[in-house]
Amino acid sequence: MQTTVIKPVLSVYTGLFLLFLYGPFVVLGILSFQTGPNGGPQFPIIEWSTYWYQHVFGLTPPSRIAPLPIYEGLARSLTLAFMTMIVSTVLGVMSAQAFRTKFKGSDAVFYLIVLGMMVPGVLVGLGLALVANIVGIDRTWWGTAFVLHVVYTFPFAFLVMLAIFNRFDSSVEEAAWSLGVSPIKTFRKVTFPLIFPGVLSAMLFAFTLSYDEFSRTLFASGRDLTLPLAIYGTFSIEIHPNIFAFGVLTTLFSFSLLAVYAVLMTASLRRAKRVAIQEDA
Amino acid sequence: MTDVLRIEGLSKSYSAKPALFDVSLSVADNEYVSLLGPSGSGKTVLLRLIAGFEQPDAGRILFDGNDIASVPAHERGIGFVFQNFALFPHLSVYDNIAFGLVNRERDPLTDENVLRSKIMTMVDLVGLKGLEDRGVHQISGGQRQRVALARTLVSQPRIVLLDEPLGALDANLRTRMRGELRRIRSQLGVTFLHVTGSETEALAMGDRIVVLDNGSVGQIDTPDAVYNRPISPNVARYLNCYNLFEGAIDGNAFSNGVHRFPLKGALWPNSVPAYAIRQDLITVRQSGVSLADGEAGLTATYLASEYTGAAFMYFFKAADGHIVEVEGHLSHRAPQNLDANSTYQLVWKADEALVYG
Amino acid sequence: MDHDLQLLNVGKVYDNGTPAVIDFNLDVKKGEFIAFLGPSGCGKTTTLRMIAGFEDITSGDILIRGRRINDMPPEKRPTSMIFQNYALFPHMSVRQNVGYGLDVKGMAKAERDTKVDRILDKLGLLDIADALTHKLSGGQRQRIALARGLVVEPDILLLDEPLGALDANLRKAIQAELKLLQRNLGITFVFVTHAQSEALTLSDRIVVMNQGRVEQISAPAELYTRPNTAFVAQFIGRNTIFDGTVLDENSEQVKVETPFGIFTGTPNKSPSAGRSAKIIIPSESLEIHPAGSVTRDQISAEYSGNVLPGVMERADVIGHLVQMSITLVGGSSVLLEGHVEKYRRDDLKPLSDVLISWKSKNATVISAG
Amino acid sequence: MTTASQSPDSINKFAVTPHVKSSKASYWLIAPGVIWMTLFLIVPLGMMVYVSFWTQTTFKIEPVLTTKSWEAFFSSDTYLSALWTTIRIWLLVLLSTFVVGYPTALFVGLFIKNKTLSTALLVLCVIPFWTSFLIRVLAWRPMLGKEGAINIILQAFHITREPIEALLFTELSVIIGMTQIYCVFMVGPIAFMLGRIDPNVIEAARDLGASFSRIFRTIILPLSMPGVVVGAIFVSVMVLGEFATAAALSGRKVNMLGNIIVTQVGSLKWAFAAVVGVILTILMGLVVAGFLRIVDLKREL
Repeated sequence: MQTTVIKPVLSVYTGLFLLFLYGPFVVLGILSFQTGPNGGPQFPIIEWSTYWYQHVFGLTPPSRIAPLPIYEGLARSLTLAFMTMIVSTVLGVMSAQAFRTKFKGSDAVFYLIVLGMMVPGVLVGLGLALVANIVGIDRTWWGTAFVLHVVYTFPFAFLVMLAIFNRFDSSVEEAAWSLGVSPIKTFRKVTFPLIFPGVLSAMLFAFTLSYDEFSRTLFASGRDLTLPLAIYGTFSIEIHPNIFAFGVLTTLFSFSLLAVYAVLMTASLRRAKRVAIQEDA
Repeated sequence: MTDVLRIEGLSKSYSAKPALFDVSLSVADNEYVSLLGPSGSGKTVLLRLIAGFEQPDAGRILFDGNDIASVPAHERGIGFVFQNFALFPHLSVYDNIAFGLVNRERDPLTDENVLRSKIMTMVDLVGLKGLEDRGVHQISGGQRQRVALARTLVSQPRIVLLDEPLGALDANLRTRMRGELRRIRSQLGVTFLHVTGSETEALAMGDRIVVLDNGSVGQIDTPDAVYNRPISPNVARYLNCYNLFEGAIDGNAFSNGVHRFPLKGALWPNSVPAYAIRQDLITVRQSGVSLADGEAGLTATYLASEYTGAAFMYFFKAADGHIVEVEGHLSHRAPQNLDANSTYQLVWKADEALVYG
Repeated sequence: MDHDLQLLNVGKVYDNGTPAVIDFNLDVKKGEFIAFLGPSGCGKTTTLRMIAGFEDITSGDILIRGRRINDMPPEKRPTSMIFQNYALFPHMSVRQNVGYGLDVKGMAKAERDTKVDRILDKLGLLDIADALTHKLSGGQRQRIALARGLVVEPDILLLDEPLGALDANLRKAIQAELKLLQRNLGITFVFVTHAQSEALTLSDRIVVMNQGRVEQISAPAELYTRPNTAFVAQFIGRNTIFDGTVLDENSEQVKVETPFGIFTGTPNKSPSAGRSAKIIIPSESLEIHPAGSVTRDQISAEYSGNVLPGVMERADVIGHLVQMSITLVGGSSVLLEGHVEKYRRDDLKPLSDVLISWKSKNATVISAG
Repeated sequence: MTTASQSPDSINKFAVTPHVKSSKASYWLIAPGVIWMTLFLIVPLGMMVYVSFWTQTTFKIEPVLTTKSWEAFFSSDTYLSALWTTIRIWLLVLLSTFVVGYPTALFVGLFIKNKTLSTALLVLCVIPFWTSFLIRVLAWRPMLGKEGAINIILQAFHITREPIEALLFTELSVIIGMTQIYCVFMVGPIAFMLGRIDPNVIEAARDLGASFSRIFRTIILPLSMPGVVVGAIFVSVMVLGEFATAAALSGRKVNMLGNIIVTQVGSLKWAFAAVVGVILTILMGLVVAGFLRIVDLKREL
């Protein structure tokens, strides 16, 4: 392989690719420091200021630009994401565990579950809205929207767990049974600790997807907006740099969530390697 | 001796393909039984049925006289040692060994001190002293094998099933572990049922050998008897040390149309007639010398030799196209200088051959 | 050119400074079957990969048929490699796999098909020529890899533990096939293995490696009976080794004083008098004599003083062989192996007193250090 | 010396040791998931099909079956052109995510031998996902606008004299935005498949004399195909159901089927929205089924 030529070319390309991915964010970050309240969401920067950050937190004097309706939305989104994460991870682990034995109709069930991530949000959102209308139940973010979030995230959790179980050597479970340990205790003491990193990933997947979901939520939730819906609402009116400032803040917030995940993951991996570390010490 | 384990008419098939058919055998208390079979003979299936990881289609499994066919695996009280060891990767050596005692359904052990002393005794016995706190990925293959053994033995099962326990070890280690395994077993007085695909391992380790032949029992006997008097051509074939000829009994000789071997001694009843002579019982002579009384033989062309260390192997091509293997051991025979493509006389005592028919 | 492959002072140092191969010299004649034998991490695979061109050479030269190939990329080298995991192309049929190297050369379709069919036939693969490779058994995959490597008619075939992934019974059968194939084709084979029986059985010469260094290059019989180093003696066969000091020497026999007595053996790389030495006795050269049936002096006379008292610890009859473990006075134990016909049942009684002996010609004396 | 018996046993070892727990347990474990998906996925989709045949009045729908809404769809140029726009944008985004993403996947999956580094690069690709999707879309506006970053840079380097106005509020801006947002879904699966290629296989091809371009064509590309297909499914599913990016970056000039649905629901035209929904579902079904014919998703896990 002429790796001497191809590798550098590809590494430069990858650099450009990352620039393409991050370019908009850089611009967004810069413009979030636009002066206010008269500076617009475009170049040039008239004057650097933190006005729009203060605006997000409601620390600026009232002006014609309304504050972003985000605080309640944030609380709702976090709650919703948390509920979704728990339910879809539990469903995902259970279903993947079921798939470890071949059962009749497993192929159909597989595609039924995967369908949940395949069908676009507008479609299920619309469908459930119709059902709710006709049956006569109120659409709420914690009811109709929640079940749709699970429909969306459960397949991801399921696939993650399926991949984990595919690589799982089940003879350790048999070993536990042959030592007189009941199947339920075996699951708790052997299977679960071994699949736990996978469970964490499934949870992260579910949380992130739900937290950012809006096309399903758009139709299925009622009057109370989640965070993405609140942002979507600003699309139709004029955009101000406050939304950029808010973008920067949410990104930072996401990173702190990610950090929590990383810490949990490292801790769980470390527990597995605990003995190794004792050895090194 | 009482039977710990009795198997009667056990059968199992997978999607209409029989893996085991009507297998019956019994294992006595404090006995070491090795189960020899080529790959695909159903030996692992048999072990998994006894352990309760799979359900038989027919037959009974009696453990201490009770039929356990419908008892779930964790209530059987039968130990199992896996080929890949199946250690708990998230636990230390100590915790692996403690796992069963602490977590088992029936009277789990809660007293820390009793637990510790039990485990340390076992750690000593299997030669793992000083490694208790290691992770199971920080020890060698042989040590992992010992952990697997200790984990099973510490809960004192009446019988332990071993599924090719030495298969994952390299050749040198395997020989060493053979001795270890026997020592540990005899010290504890526990019954072993050891599955292996290696005839050497089976012959070296078992008080008795069960030879599995295509899902059925081919022979059950002492290693000596199985080795010297395999009951059927198939069993002889699995021992990997017989030259086998097919043919027919023709008067007082066995003939396959090309070669005739005089018959001496008993005939083993078998549906397919066959003639078997052990590879190490053949001597090589210059051709042209006639056979003495009581000798059988054939002329064959020398092809090649193989040198395997203490033993050596000659390959000849007989007139009927059959490849005849002759084995020698440096301890009692010096290697001969044979010319490739020359003809030699292969000779053996007629009464040392086994004739089936 | 008589030499197919030459390695001249070949060395390899990894980027982090650890040496992988040190000063490797080897001369391979055309049609030879060479095995690199050693424990894992000894540098045998690295050497093979240097010959194939997948690893850079830090020092020295590699020559194929007299041509220096150090800087030649692997696709240009006249070698074919058989990988341990076979490295078959998973998306191609058997025929496409085998034909790949010929396609690359731009060979005409008709000629390619003839060649592919011929090699498939030779290796008994014609029946499955159109199957996808991942559905086939280990033995079949192994032969496909061989066919793929051989069809391009390399000068040298490099094999990286080609039997390692097969189960024991299959390995024995394929081993024989491989040997016959090599004899028929007359191509030089260089073969990496960590299994001594494989190396002894298959090769014309064996290169024993340890920690990046060549310990010994010998034909199998010589390697087995006359080890050059203590490592070889420990790695190959089942040898008893006594440490001692050389008392006197002549070209035929050396006397060595050990804690167990004064023994004689045949010198190999003879150490001079006064130097420390090891005497190596193969397990199958040891004889046992039940104590009481003969006196120590009688045996001593017959075996040039090579006699030791011991206690029979265990005797296992394995088929037609007996393996015995005998405990010596100091508590160390000695392994014996012999054909069952040599012994009477009474000879093998555990815990009986025995004398063990050996002939000087069967023991090897090497310099220790 | 016998010829090697063809013993498939070593492979079948796994087939002989399936998990035997009663499949009754499996049914109990799978039941909640199946019920959930049936109630909240299948029933709503069925309802959508059903409602598409209801009668639409100005602000209501009535369960009187009619094909009026369907006829309206197929006789309206606006709606048919939305269908074509959807298909066109989908194909273009699919192509551009593949073209833009493959080299990166190649670098990360195949050329980076260091596992930590390749993981780090993949994480770097995924990081943008922790910013709200809508904000990511919005971030393209100051990039592409007449006074946006791209035009500023182009002019600063004297590549163009006049600002390019076609960058924002056009179909191009929608495609650029979607490419950036979705190309990671292409990179990930492809890089994963490339990472699974046994390096020995590539060495074997080299050893047989193949050049890099040949190895790429005959080995690497075919072996990464399942990744490409999985990536294509991801991208297709998301692009076909899109409406927010089109709305935000085209100034509502580009209407996809998703946009139509949103508008119709907004004006309470439920039956009509349902018709568009069914059409979108059919389109989606065809696309996904087509991809699944190429690759068995279940096997690639």
